[in-house]
Amino acid sequence: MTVIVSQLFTGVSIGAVLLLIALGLSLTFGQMGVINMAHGEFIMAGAYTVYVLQKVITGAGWSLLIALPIAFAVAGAMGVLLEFLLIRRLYARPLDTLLVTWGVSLILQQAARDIFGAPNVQTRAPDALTGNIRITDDLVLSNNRLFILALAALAVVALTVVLRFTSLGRRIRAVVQNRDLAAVSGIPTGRVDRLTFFIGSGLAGVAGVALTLLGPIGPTMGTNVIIDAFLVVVAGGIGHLKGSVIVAFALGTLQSLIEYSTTVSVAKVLVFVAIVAFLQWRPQGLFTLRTRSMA
Amino acid sequence: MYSLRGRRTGALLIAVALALTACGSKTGENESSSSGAVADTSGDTVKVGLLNSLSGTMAISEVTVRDSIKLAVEEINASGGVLGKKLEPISEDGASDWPTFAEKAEKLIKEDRVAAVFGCWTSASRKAVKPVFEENKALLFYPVQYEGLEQSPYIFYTGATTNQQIVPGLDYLKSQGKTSVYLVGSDYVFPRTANKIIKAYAAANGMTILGEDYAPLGSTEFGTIVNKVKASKASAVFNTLNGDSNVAFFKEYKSAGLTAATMPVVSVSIAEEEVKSIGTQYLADQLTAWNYYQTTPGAANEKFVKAYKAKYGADKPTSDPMEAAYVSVYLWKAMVEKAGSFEVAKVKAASDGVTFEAPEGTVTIDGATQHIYKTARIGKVGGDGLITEVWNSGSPVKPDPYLKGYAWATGLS
Amino acid sequence: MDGLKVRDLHVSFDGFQAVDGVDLDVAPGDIRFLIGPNGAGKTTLVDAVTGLVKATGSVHFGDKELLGRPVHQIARMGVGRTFQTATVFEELTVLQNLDIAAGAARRPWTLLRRRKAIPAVVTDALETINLTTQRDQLAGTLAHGQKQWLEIGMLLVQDVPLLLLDEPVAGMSHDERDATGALLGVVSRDRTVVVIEHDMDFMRSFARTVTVLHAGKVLSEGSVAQVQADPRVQEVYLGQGTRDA
Amino acid sequence: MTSTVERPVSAPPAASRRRFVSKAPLRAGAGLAAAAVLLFAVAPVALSDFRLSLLAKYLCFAMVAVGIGLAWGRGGLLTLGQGVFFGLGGYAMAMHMKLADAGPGQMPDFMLLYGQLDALPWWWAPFRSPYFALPATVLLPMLVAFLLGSLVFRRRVRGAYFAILSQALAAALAIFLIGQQGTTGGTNGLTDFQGFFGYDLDDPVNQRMVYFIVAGSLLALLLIARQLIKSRYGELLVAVRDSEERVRFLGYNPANVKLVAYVVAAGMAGLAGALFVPAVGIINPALIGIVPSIEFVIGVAVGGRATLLGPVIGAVAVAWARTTLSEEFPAAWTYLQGLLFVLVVAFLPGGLASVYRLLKERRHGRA
Repeated sequence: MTVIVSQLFTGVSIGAVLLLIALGLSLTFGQMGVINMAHGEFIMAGAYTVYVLQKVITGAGWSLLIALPIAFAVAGAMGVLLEFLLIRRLYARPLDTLLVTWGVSLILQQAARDIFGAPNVQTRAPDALTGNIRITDDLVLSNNRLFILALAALAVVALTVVLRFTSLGRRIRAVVQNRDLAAVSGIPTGRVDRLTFFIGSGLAGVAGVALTLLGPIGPTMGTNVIIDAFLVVVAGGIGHLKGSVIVAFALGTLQSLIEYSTTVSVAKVLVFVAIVAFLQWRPQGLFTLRTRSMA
Repeated sequence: MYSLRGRRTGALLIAVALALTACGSKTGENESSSSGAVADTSGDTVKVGLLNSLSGTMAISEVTVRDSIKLAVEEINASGGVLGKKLEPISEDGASDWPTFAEKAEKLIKEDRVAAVFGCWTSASRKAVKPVFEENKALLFYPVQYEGLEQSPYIFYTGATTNQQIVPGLDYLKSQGKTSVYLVGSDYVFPRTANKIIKAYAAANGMTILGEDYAPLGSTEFGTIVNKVKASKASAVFNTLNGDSNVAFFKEYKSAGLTAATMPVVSVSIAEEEVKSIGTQYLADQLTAWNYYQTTPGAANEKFVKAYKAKYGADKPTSDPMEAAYVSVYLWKAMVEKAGSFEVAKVKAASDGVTFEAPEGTVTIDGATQHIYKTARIGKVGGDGLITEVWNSGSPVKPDPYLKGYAWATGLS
Repeated sequence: MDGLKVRDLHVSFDGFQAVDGVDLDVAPGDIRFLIGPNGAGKTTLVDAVTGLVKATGSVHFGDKELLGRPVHQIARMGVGRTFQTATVFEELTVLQNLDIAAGAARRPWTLLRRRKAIPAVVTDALETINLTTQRDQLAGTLAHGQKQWLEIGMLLVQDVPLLLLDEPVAGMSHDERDATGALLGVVSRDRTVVVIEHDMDFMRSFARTVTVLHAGKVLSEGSVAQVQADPRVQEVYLGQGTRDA
Repeated sequence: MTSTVERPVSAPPAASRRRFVSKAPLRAGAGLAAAAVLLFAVAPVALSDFRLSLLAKYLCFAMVAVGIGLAWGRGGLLTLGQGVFFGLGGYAMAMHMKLADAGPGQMPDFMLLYGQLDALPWWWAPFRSPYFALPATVLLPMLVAFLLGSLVFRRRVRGAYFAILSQALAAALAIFLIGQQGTTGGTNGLTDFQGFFGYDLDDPVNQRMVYFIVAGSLLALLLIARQLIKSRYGELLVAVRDSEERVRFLGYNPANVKLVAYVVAAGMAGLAGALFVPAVGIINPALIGIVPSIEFVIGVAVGGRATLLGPVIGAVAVAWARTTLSEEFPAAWTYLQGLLFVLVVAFLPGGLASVYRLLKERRHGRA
């Protein structure tokens, strides 16, 4: 029983990590149909922000908190730059953006290698986040995972508020639903695109800060997580926050439960099979925007 | 249009004809079909090959090995070279890709005509180049601890085989009364083979194995595995994870409330360099099994550490695979000098009993297995990021890649 | 020749009833115009008939039920359509466009060979749509009107008994409109035709019967004169302030 | 969904396009003839044994590229998982060669070492027969592509969805193979082959024979691709790429049209994988995963995705650049690879094949 509870907790927290990574992707994917393969490298940028910051600020707790907004800004700025320099020219060719951003991701990885060195770097987590909350002797909830869960929840809430209740959000949604119509309605789609990219990439930076608590910080850290995040977005449905949230937690739980009873490899393969099966049922993902216009 | 088509058909016909007429020897038909590439030793210099991943995922580890090989080559050149000839290192990038390793090995042997090649890290890259070296009758010096069960006539193994690292690690756990063990490893040859050996050892030594889990290489999600480890209430964990996974594993381990005091982890792939990237916050007091640490006492090591730091930076630690790579160049030099020739057959013949005062202590080549006698050392990670020895085997352990000297190991290979 | 019979057709988008219980009978050989203000559900109706959107109710062409079948099967049952924005294969030549339209029934083996000769229907269609000289030009480089004609030409060679045309003259110059009208005359011989159109002059010249849709429902039906005289139609159009009211 | 439909490459001006279309068959024919001469007459004479075996490896990649050119360049199916089919073909061949090396009734060496199996796994057994293994190298990938393709195309999973799914498939298969170490060799893959249908692979003469087989196969694949592109099917495939819905309204099922291209591309990758094994001497999961699968695509993009010979030239050029540059500047190669992706795809979507055309247009523009 304890085992099932702690596995569920693990599953939910895997889901939270997936969600944190997928949120930004979902936004940019949904907005522009842009598959940003460099998203993983924005995560990496967020993680390195913590590393650099800790050279200046020694207190682990403060440095992590301060890193959150800075990582958001750093990764967001990289996203805007990417949008401005390349993606802007490729909106008509979504598949080509996939390849172009893959190229960008290679360059960013190598740049990280040249700047920070090929080996993983070390960051310090505040003591409060390396401990855990003991429920029973066997059941403990680790603080770093609780923190990430909270962070993911916060990100979802913040993003929902922005999309629902601000004029920027209304514009973003308008552009998602009908770019041409939005443009003729006087919405500066170019600026909206850039802002969307800023927020989406910024969220990757935040995810990067969170990942320093869990895993390695190195040039290839982004590639480890990006495919799973894409699957979340695809299965969740383009441009649907709700879909990403549900699918992320479903996948996380599924993964952790299969993993427990079989092996990590088998779990990965089965999760993939599950997604193909799911897309058979809902080829456009869990939620879809339905319009009458022809493809 | 028609003339073009005609020409094309003609070309195809030629191809078929060539393929049919140019058939070479059948397998087993002609023993001397390949005489092997001969090293070019005609000039003032002799080329040696350095084959390491300088890009890709393995670059993290392999660049340091390349650096220490270069250090050895420079030192040897500064002291007059080998048989009066200076060494000319040719460095190739295996790019963390096994077919590329095979390709570059072939290039070093056939195009550059090097006298010996130093390098490779993963078992997969070694398996990929092994046929190349055997086919061309060229020498490879492999500097990393590995899973044993191999003995190629053209490879010298200067890292530990299982009875010089894993078995001592288990002996140490047993001596500490840690008799229930959980096995965690990356999903590839070394951990799987190591764990096979561990299970055989456990069966014969009254240890129980409470579980065995593998994570794909590069996997960074250890929630489930750590849950399983915790639930098993093992007295120790034997860790054969590699690379990035270690970082995630130890972060998870600590946040689950597991510590070195309650459930120590013995790692066989975490050296000083990895400690640096994981952080002592997570690793303090955990155990490692190697043959060399930066802190290993002795004049030879002091000299090595000092030279390495002088060349590559004071913050660069030295580690076991780096030391084994460094030593491999000196061992080759000693073999060549004993043989009085660069010729592979003669060098091989001269290998048995060649010794070198290495940073890890005296090492001796066992000609029969082409492995070396090494001292086993258990270390503990300190707060300063260095590893200090807590136990050693006293004298160099004879290499036994097939574990023939261990009764419990019969049937393993 | 068969007619089209639509009964109690419903299409909803996330709760919004785009088509809300439409009954429609188009007699064999009729040229029926569908008019109505924007959002009346005209295109959605055509989408439902051709299988592009899910719908409930029934759509019979002759004695065959169309609803629930995939798009390509409905097309093979003899229903052809065009789109508001001309959809031709821009990276293929005019000839290739027509050849593909003529070939849905080709066997796989024929498909895997090159085109040895131009099928007679294609040559005829090229003449009819007046694009013989542009035969080897990529369709993407055609003028707007020419693309519309090419699309109609594709319907011609496809040789379907029921045609659904979505705003075939939208955005055309006066001359182009006349030429399209003439084309339509040719095409509608021996075929049942349904046309969505906003252009009232065009409608007056070609429609035999008219159905007015409003808010997903049939508002009025009959000859051009009948419909024009219908006060409800006038009210809807004036109320909406649409162009040709 | 509008956002998931791939749009064709932006259109160059009318005059040049027309010329391109009408001259294309002749030029492709001449190109094929030139390629044949280069591969069969020039390369074997001009290159050392080592370089020739490298070329054989590049040509295997080029064979994959021919398939990608068909599926992606012509059909708009960005398949980021060709490594899967390459791997299936490679493993099928490698399993046979391992069994042939082991001898009748024996098990492959690595299985004894790592597998601790009592008997050969049942799914290995049929590969002992060359009459099963050889066709399997091509048919097995085609079967997998058929199953996956019929599932996803019928449900209209396309564009980015398809690309990401195909990529995930590559990742999943690689992880799966790694996990089955006892029966697949794990990360090590299958290596250390002695013979190829009885011929000693150590013998340089036999290595040349392998090269000729690879080169001949590549030419054969080019002829197949050419026939497909020139046929009515090829036109239909482009039509599906341009507007899938329109094709559907003409009474075709686009799923079948795409399926053919996908299955053929898979078969080509399978054959490439099968020949890669004797040519290079190894097959392993790292050749299947995400990275190599994307790298297959870069060659195609660089050469010119929509042309017949472009993908071949691109694949060989990129592989060659990789070998040469990584010998000198390993770090620079990663930058260059990234830049190639960015610059070619973003600013030269027609690839190298379009450079000639662009230059000519510019000259015309000036005159």
